[in-house]
Amino acid sequence: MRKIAAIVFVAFFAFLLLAAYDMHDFGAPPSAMDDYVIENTQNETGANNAVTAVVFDYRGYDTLGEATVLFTAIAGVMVVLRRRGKNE
Amino acid sequence: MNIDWLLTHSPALLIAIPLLAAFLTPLIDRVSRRARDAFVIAVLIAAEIIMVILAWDVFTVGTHIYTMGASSTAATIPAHAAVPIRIVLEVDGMGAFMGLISATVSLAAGLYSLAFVKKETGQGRYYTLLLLMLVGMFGMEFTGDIFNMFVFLEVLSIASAALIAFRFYHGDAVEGAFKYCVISSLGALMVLFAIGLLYGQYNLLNIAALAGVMKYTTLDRIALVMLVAAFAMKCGAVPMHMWTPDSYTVAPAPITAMLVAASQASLYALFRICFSLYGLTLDVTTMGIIIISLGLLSMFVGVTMALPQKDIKRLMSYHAVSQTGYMLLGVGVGLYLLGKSDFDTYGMAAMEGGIFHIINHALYKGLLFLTAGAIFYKVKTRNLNEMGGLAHSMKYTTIFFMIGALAIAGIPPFNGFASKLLIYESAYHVSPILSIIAMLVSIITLASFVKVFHSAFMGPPMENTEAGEVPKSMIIGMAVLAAGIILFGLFPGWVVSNIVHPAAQALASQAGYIGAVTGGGV
Amino acid sequence: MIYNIPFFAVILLIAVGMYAVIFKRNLIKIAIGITIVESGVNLFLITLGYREGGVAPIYTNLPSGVILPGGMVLPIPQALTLTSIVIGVAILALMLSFIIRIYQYYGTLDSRKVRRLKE
Amino acid sequence: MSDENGEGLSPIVKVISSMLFPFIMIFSFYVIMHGHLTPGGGFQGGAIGASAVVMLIVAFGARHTERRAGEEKLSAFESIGGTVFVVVALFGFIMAATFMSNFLVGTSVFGEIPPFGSNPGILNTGGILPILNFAVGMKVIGGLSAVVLAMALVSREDD
Repeated sequence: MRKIAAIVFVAFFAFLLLAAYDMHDFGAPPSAMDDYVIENTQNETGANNAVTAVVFDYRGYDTLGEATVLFTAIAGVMVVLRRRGKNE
Repeated sequence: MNIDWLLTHSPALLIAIPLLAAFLTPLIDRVSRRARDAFVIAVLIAAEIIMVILAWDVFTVGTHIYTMGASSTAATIPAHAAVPIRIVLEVDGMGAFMGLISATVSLAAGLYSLAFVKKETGQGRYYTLLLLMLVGMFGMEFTGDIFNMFVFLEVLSIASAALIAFRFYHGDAVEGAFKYCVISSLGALMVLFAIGLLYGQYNLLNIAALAGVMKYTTLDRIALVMLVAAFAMKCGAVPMHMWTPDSYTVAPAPITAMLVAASQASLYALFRICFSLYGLTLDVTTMGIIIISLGLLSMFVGVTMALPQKDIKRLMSYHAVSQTGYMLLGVGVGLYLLGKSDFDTYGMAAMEGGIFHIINHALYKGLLFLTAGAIFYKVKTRNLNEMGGLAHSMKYTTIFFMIGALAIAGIPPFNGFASKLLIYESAYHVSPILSIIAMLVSIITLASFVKVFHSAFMGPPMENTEAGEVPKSMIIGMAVLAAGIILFGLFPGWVVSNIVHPAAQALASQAGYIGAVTGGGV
Repeated sequence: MIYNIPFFAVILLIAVGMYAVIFKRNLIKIAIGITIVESGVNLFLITLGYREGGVAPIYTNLPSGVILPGGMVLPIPQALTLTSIVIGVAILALMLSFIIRIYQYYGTLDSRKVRRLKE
Repeated sequence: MSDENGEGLSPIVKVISSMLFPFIMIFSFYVIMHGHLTPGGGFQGGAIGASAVVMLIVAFGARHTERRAGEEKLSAFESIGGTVFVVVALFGFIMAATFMSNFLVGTSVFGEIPPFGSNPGILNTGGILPILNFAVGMKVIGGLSAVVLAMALVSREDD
């Protein structure tokens, strides 16, 4: 079992190295979508901070999902760590 | 508030209503338990109704587009930009079809839970997490943005993991949940890495926009392998199925039914990646063969592992793995033939079979898990050797179990037969061996369920069993799913042409999926 | 390519985490492994958005002489990373609470001694 | 981490941490409210605030903190934050065209549009961003401290 895991692990590692080799040059990313955000943040959202503008406006729905993830995990922790003494 | 307004905003409302309800449930729970129960059921019914209206509109009129936070819902691409900037929800036939499954199963599970968890503590959180699972499924099925899909995948996995551990005092429940949590977070991180690879190349996150510029470079291939591996792991296909029986067995029964729908949401994501994101840029023959062989392996390994099981839910879990194989087989045949001349003749039929099987499986496997839960509720054991003669005291449960078992084995008047027949017929054209294996698996499934029926329901009643039927709310929950099975079994022609065909059509037509975003929607 | 060294660092981080998840037997170490993989993926997202000589994409008191938009790093990967960090915290919290319960039930953190976690 | 009564660390630590608590909370509030102007925002500020609560849990012991503000109270705080977020998002339907749209830009509440390019930062900008930041901040403070409190209480159950 451990041998199979080792083979899978090495294959996965080689696979990732291939991905890193093929990436675009560090420091020169393609940026059509991001340039739009940088240029229009101030007049569309009124915010100076482009990251906050992306987090809460352009991709605000993701943040809703993210807040939901946190809420879910906390509800989950409360469920798993609840005391069973006081039976409702 | 008129019907047009509702239709326009329904994709966002379907997320927002259960989400708001989930945030409010802990607050209402502090006031009154009865109010909380009524509130949760009302929200589930409302979600089901809005979902039916939306699905009906999608099937008859066309894809719904919803741009989050833009000046109008159809403004996917802002005036000065060339690509979509904001998150776009895209509900096409397939998404609406999956949404129907999620809403129906959640409603049945919610009704069933009313009595099932009555004696437990922490019910407020239980219903919160149940609603969040529904939100996660809807979110994955409606979204047109790949990073958003990842976020809702995480909502779904975390809510599922927490609910699997709901009965943590059994010990093995937490183990199953931990295993599920490790597997699903690794899978999700692989998805995130693949999203990074795609984003780094094209600077896009919208699935339709990405599909439009997809070049199928080496990096795209690496991303494809990661996405397929992660979602195949999450839907329980065979080489990575180890978590399925462990977590399905220990979860409370209504949650197991929800988990079936949740794993199908991952299956949906897998199909969405293959058909809509990569589409014809893929080497469809190879990818089709990979998915077909995943399907065959799942079918065969699942059913053989199911045969010796003594634990009723563990047995059913292995059958769930095996049934997932049918869906992969049907859609895999469709993918194999995509873009070839034979696609219209029987490739489409295969996809219809596979997709029809998704809803059938959600209904009958959900029903079977609910009956297993009903047995556990009365007998307090899952071991088949310790139960017997339940047909004497639990008449409704027996009938529901028979409906579910006959449907899963593909016996004619029930829905399993209709979808399996479509798969047999079309897979036969690709290779007769596929159909033969599928039929063989079906026969072994029947044998396995005859064994369960015999040992649980027939024979003299056990002495340690409390007499009597389970509470009403559990019967209603099971009846919702059983009614679906019978309806789909009686009118398969209508269902295929009005519900399944639009879904298969939407999945097969990549151009339609891209055009809906770049050209504005309904 | 020599300029891709940050990407190789990311891969190394992910590999270290994966090693911990696959080969370690202690449940806490598995949780740590997942956190390391996640840091690797977050670092990957951040490196994707770096632009040579870019400043933070914030206009408040922006130094003069920055050419827009080329002089700022990309904002979207940073937003994605923020999302994924919070998700990581959520998963870690849930996983640790599972570990607490497993420890209370079995009195051990060794996955070989916990029945179902034997691979 | 505590003496046999389970009631926290030495008096020096208790006094110092209770003195520090309001300052950390103010800093957290500052990071949250300037989220749309400077680095930071709801999550970061919320994490700072939660760390202040965690400091009290460490200093005074879990039981003592629970008597002051139980897990249920903290997670109700969180629920309210989440509700505010969704309700603000839902207002997008009524005030503007779509869910989550930034309907406050151009109005008098947080609606000022800053001059393009570098500026010293005007608080009254950003539309719904500051409100959402605040909602998320509430959520994170309530949620993270509830988790740590729950874990601390469960670990105390053993002995």
